[in-house]
Amino acid sequence: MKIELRDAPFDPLVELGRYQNTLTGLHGQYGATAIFIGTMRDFNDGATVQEMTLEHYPGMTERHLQRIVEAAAREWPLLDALVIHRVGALQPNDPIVLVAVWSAQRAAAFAACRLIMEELKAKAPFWKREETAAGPRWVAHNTPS
Amino acid sequence: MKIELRDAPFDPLVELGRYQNTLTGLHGQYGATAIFIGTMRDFNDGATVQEMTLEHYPGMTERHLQRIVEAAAREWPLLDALVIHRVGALQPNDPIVLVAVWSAQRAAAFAACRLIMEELKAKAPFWKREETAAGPRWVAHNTPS
Amino acid sequence: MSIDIKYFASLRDRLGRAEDRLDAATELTVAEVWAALWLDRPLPPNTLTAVNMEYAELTQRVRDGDEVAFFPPVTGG
Amino acid sequence: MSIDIKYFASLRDRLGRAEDRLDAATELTVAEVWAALWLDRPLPPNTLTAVNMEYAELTQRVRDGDEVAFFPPVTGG
Repeated sequence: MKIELRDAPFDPLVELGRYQNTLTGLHGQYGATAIFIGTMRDFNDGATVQEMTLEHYPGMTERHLQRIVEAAAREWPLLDALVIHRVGALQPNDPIVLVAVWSAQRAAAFAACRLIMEELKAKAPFWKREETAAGPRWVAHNTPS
Repeated sequence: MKIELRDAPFDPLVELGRYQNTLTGLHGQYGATAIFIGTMRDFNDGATVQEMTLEHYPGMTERHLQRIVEAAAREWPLLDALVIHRVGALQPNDPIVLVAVWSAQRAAAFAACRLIMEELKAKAPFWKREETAAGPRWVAHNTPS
Repeated sequence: MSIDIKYFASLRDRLGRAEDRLDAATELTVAEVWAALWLDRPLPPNTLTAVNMEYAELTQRVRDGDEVAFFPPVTGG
Repeated sequence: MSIDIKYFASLRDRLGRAEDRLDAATELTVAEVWAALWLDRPLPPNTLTAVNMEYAELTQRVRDGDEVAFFPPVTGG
């Protein structure tokens, strides 16, 4: 299980491959890997977004990400999980977040991946500031899903 | 949108990266990529599985995979989708299936990825034969999820 | 009227062949295609049927040149 | 009693600072910490509060050395 904040661009597929390569002890055990990648769009809420800054609360953010993943692992039989989240300045098409979970069964993998993303959006202390043609603005709230 | 059958091992992350590299026209549009990878386990239904053979119905399988992805794209606002499914002889830890969908929104991406997997499991004509210590056996049915 | 028949997976193994061809004088349903080939051997429970690569009911009518398939529940993914 | 206070994101921008320190003679709740610092300026609606990096209610008591944070709804992911 790994939770990481990154202050520079990362390639989710490279990270995923690298992490999965360390899971040799689980070979043959996981039948299902569910993955979500959040990527920066160049539009939001009716405006073109040129750049975005992701602020966080050092210490609290990591603690809550950890707790969210642990809660998912209590609810579903997970074999492993990986969460990477960007902070700092992002450009459109930059990955924001990667969530991956490994399980024997697809139902657990899908549900846990979804739960981690929803909890992360609802509770992990991150804040987005967008640069638009009309100047900077803070994103007021996440859309519930 | 791409649907493919493969008769040799494939690396889902490499395929995913390669396909996403062709989606430059969608840069900045997709905020959510939901991915599922099904991998061969070395156990099933109480027995150790040494090898597996995936049979399909050439023509019908491709047609139904195509239809399943199109149905998901009618139900949810998808920007693109990729489905790769193995046929032939597999070893434990070999990828069986990759489903990836790109959307502006995470709810659509998660739901479409899930829907495609469930429909694929329920309707796409594939059949698994497992090699166990007690000899070969056909998997009788997929677990509903 | 000539009909191509295909069997897959465990059903093919049980029947001992993958294909059949049926020449029929009259129009048949999917169920009648099975009966014409296998006489009093009943269609195994849960067997799925397709006509021209589309899932079909046992009551569906089969036409000249159609491909009829019989197979067990699918187990992909 | 000394309390560290942190502000984040739009709230920090609006207040014009990221941190405060409060020396209090008596035990305070989170709401009283805000009131002690900002007098009659009400806590903006929807503001979230944390004590020592755990989400906290406005009625939670703050102890010597605690870190209290005020911030807007989170928007990560």
